[in-house]
Amino acid sequence: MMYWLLNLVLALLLAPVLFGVINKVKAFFAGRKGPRLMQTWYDIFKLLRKGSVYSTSSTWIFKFAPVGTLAALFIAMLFLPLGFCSSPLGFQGDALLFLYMLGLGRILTVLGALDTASSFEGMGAARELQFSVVSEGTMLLLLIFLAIQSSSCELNTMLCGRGNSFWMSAAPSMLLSAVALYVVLLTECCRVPVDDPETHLELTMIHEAMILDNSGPDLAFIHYGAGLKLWIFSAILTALVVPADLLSPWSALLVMTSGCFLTAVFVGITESMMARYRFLKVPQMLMGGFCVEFAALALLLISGGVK
Amino acid sequence: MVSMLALLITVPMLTAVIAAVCRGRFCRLLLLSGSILHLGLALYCFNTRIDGRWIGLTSYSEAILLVLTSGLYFAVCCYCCSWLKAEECSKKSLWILGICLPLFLATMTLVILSRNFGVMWVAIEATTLFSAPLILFHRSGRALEAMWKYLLICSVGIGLALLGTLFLAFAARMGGVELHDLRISEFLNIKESLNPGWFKVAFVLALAGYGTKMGLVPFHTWLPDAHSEAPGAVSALLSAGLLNCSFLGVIRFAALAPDKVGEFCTELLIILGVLSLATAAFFIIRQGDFKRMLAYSSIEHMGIASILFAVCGIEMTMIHLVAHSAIKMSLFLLAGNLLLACGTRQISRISGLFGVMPANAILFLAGVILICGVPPSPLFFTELVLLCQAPLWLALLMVLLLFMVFAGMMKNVLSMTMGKKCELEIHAAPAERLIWVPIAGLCAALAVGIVFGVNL
Amino acid sequence: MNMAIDLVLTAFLGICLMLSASSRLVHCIRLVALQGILLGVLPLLMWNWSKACPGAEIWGAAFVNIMVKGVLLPILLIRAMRKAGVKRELEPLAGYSWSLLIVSVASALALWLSRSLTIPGVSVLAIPAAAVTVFTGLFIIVSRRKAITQSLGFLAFENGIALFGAAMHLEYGFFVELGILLDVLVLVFVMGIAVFQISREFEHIDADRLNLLTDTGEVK
Amino acid sequence: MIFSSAGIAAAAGVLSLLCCRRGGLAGVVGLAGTILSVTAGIVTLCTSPPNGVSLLFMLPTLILAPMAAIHSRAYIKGHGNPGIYWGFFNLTVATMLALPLIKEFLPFLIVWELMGIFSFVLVMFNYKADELKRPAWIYLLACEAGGLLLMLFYALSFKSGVSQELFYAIGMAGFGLKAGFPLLHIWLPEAHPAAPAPVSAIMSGAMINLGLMGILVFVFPGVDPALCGWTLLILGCIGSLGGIVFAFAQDNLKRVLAYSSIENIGIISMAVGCTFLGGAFNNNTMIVFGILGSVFHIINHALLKGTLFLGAGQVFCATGTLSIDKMGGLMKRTPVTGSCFTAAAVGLSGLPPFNGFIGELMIYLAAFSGICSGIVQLRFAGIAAALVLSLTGACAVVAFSKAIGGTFLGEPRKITECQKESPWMYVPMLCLLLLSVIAVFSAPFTAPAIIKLVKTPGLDTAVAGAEKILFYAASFSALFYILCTLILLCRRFLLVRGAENESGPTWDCGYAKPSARMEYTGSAIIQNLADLFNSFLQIRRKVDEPQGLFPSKASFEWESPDGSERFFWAPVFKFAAGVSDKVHKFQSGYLHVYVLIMTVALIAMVIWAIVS
Repeated sequence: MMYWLLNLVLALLLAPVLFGVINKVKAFFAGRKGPRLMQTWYDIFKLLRKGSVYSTSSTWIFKFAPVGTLAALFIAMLFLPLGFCSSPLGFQGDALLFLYMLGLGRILTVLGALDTASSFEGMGAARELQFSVVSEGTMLLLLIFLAIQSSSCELNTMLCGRGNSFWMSAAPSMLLSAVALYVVLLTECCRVPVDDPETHLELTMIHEAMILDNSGPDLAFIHYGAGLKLWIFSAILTALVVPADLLSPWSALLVMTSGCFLTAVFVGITESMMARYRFLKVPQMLMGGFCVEFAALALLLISGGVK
Repeated sequence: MVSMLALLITVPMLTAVIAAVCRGRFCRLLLLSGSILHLGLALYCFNTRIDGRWIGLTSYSEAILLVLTSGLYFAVCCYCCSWLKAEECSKKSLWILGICLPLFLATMTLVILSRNFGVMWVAIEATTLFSAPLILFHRSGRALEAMWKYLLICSVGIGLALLGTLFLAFAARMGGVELHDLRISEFLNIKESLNPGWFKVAFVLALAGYGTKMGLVPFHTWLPDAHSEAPGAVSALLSAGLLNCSFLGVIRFAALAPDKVGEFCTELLIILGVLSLATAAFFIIRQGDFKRMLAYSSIEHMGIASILFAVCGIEMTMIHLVAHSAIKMSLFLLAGNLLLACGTRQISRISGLFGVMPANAILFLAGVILICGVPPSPLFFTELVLLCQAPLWLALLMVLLLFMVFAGMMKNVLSMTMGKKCELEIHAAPAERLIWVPIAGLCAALAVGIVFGVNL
Repeated sequence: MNMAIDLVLTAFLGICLMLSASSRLVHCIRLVALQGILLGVLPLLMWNWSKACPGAEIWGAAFVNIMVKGVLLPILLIRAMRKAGVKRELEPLAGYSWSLLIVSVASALALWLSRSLTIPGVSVLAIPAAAVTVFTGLFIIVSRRKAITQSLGFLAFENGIALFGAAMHLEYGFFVELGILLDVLVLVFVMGIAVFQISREFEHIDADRLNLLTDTGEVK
Repeated sequence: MIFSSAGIAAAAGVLSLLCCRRGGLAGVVGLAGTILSVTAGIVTLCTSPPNGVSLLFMLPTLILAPMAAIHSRAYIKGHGNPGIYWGFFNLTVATMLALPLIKEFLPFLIVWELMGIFSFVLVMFNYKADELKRPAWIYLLACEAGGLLLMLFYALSFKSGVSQELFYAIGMAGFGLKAGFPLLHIWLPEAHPAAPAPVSAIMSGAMINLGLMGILVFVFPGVDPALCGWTLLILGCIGSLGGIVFAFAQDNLKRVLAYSSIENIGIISMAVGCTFLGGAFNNNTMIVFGILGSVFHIINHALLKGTLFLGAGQVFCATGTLSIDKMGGLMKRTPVTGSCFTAAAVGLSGLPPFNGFIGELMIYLAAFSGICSGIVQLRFAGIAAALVLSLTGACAVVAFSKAIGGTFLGEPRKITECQKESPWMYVPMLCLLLLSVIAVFSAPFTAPAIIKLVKTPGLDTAVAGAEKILFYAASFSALFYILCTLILLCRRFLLVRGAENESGPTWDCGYAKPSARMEYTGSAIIQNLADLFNSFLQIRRKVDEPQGLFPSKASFEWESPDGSERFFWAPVFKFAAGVSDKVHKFQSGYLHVYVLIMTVALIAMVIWAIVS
């Protein structure tokens, strides 16, 4: 229990740093020095001190959206077996609460974007909604995959309680579901093949477009939320991939954080190697992720790697 | 007691004679008094059971039909009193109405009371003769054409019925029994010894003959024209009264069927019933004229009645006929009101009646819903009992056809009653006063439905 | 005695053939009248005089029959024809040669079919004659254009039915016979009035042009 | 005593019908009647609860009827004759209260068809509009077809030698028509936009469930559970996916809500399907979660859909139109309605803080217990159910964000002036929302009562598990509320020291004067997704591109009519019309043809008589 809390605090602190790592990796590939690791924290503190400008056409939804998204992401964080020790708050069915908390965060961002009556934010919202349909389907298939393996519906047992043998018995399907999860991570956290965070051309933005009009503390909450979301997905990826039953608590903590940073590095590498997909190809990639996960599930069922 | 029954026939004849004499002056008064007298007499001898040589009242169903017809006639006369004030018609047609309506009632009563096949045939032929001039009330070309077709087709049909009666007598002779006059009770007790072959031909001819008057499909062609061209009151009487009497003819013939032939008769009745139900359904779907739609609904219900008679027997048929007559009478009277107000029978040109004449529109919609057999109406229960006892293929087919009829009628009625007011100038005031008799008709039907539903 | 009956029955067959072939209306009316008279006479011929002379009822029925069908109906029809101003049936729907052929084929068929049907006490010609008369009546209604010819066809149809009754020696009571005759009389009377009004309303009495009332959707 | 609530409602209905001349009195009588009947219903339920499933199906009516009554007091001002409205409103409520309590089939069938007729009168209440003819006709046809099929169903029980499947199929079709199963749902998107908002609130909140109740009470007792489970599951999957995909493609706000009712009834039938499958393979957890899922979803759907429809009613009264693309910016003019609508929409798409999630969580757990049970059939059913549920949840998010974004957020598009919202209308919405929040927190306590109601033995261990889960779910929803208030408070007081918030036009990347026409409309939001599903939606587009150098006008219109109606029902009706046109030729008007037909028929009958 104590170790889990430690992991939680660590996650809350290090989440924005992941962006720093990604930017550093991209800079390294581009031969640049790149922004500081803690740049996101500095931005957040700067923004927290600023006043915010609210558009005349926006209502209370615009003000509530960032707050709601942050709260949702924080609650989603509580169920994850951070540091490979099971979270005290986990219960049978918390995987679905996790999935739907992400959904709640998404709808609040979308409504906040639509509230400003600006065409770019509407465009971002429309694209976000389109991708969310397929990515949520893939996430659920992943949960089914884990449920079949661990025959339970609790995130703790699903991710950590599967014992070490699952790599031997179901290696190909594990690999496929890791790839599918990576695709979902790229979509949910709006990384390059789906959406380019650094672009200044509003027409191409998706996530950035939705938060165009936010300012001051709201923008800070949003950035911090984005960091949390990246941390959540990388934590799940590491928990999925690393069989960490035999580790001692301290080494487990180390493995988890390094796993998250490793994912950040991997995201940075993919960003520097790939350009943004054409807008019509993104759904195909998402459908690809969905089919990969479906294949993993089918493989698991047929190959009988089930307890 | 036979004199009481004879009185039932002579009273309307008397009113007809008086009306003829005074050339249509107090025609309304005469009509009303005759109908009240006739209704009183009918109620008085409701439960007398007597079997005279020519006329008599033997079974419960005939008593019901007698009271139904005379109650119907009374309702139509009350309607006529206020309707004739609103309808501007020539003295001559008023005179013809005064004569022919009571005679029409007299002949219908004779049909119900007759205990002799010959007398029944003469009475049915006489109903045709006396109802033909009534169709001519509006003196239009179309009414004339309707009357000519009515006369010719019905007379040919009734001729076949006479041939059927002769064949029946011949079947009795071939069966070894010498009969002098065609008394029904005599035929009933020699029922078994009738020659089956000849009886089948006799039944076929009688079914064709009385089926023409009843509106079974291959012989129905006169019915839509006659019922839509006649004025509201007359078509109500035609549709609600006359069809039941002609159905009585078929019932009396079928009652004679010896068991060897019984199965053939029910099969024939079912086939003709289903045929008329199907044809009426297809004619109602794309119907452009609301009175013809009601006429086809009569054909449909006569089809259902014949299937009911073949499958479930006489009691269900009686309830079906009573309910159908009550609702159809009020529907035709309402249709008369609509025609009086809008001047046209084209469904496409009428719309928005709820706004203009709400009382008539609501009653018309309620009537059509009831005639399509929706629970409060007794037709729902009879159709339900029919579905329970009919074979599977018949039940499936009937449900499909009933749905088609419902779809067709509701589309027409809703397009007339709902929507914005149409460009026709509608003088609704007179029609709105004429709604009391239809209301009584519908309430009577609902009462029958509730009473029958409770004890089902 | 049955030789006379057979003579009457063959006369009926002849009348049917002539009816289907003649175009002049007055001629047709006289033929139908002749049918009526023969019908009146037939029960008397059928009565076996040896046993007893027929009662007043039989005489009365025969007399009324002859008077109504032989005399009264033709008068009514001729008056209606005069009022309607119609002399002859110009171009009927089925053509005279065709109708003659059809009626003769029908009578041949009736005769051939009924030879197996031997009924005691009834001459073999009775049923075919009645059947052919009924068929001719219907055929005239279907194939002729003028309204008056159609009512004539109906009368022939009615005579066919009466012939069947008389030939089979079925008596169904004097009052019923009277009622039937009264009905037919009133019917023809009403048809006469109807024809007169049609001719006044439409200036023609062609039944096939009387087709305003249809369901085929297009409003005439 | 049991039928007292229905009796009072019926009496109130007849009374207000009688005094339809004086509108005001009718309104008072009607409203009082509804509230009285509902209190009587609740009293009878508390004192002597009828056993079995029927108690549950009375609950939505008892909740929605008073709310809709209060709403319609303001809604029907100036629309039509209040006497008729209140009369038939109470009569419909009476039939809906009486239906769950009737046990034998024949009286049930009679009250069932009466309900159809009374609600039909309500659907065609504002009869003045010409375009109302078709929806009213379609609705009446659906009721009548359902009634006829149920008559046949009743008749089949008397016949011997009838195959079990046919008996089962006709019963399912008869009740499915009212419940809105996939192919039989076409009356729903037609009737709801046409009906007054409070009526469509009752119809979709409470009346549709009665269809499902009919199936549970009358059709299923004789059939083996696996077959029932699988049919309901498959129908539920098709219905929910089809319903929600069409929902987000609609432009009319009430059509969106109608299709979302189809989706929700699909989810409920999936839950019931899982229960029966669990029962067939006696997997206790699946049964418990299935029952809880369907019960919670029925109640939650009634609460939330009622709020949404009342909100739509208020929008219609305020702006006079229901087309999402024409409206916009209503949150500023009708704030309370807007917020309630948003909250209910978020809840109905199954997202956590509200009770929608409780129902969906239970169904997910039923599916997952199927997946983890190891029985192959259950596993595939569980995977199918879970996958379809998540896809429908995602699409529901799309549909409702379009509905909220299009109508309430942003700047007003074509409809600029809008009346003030009247308290009569948004007070019921607030009560329903309050009830749904209470439902979240009362779920753990009501769960054992619901399971006891169904009285299947040996479920107590699973019930304890379910209770614990519900307790957790409720606590996390509470946590979400606390966290939000916490963050808001700290943002309000701790962070902002002295920096005040100004307001200005939306920063639209340098556009000087952004106008409302530049805004993303509802149909634009879902245009990408609509293309994704186009092979299923078959959207009908009417485009005239701008021609010439200086194009004078260009227009783009699109609509997505109901798929099953366009490709299945319309051809069937057209074929019937074609056949009837051919049959009409027989009544050609020629007397000769008529007599010829008669003679031919006669000869045929005589020959048949001689031969047979």
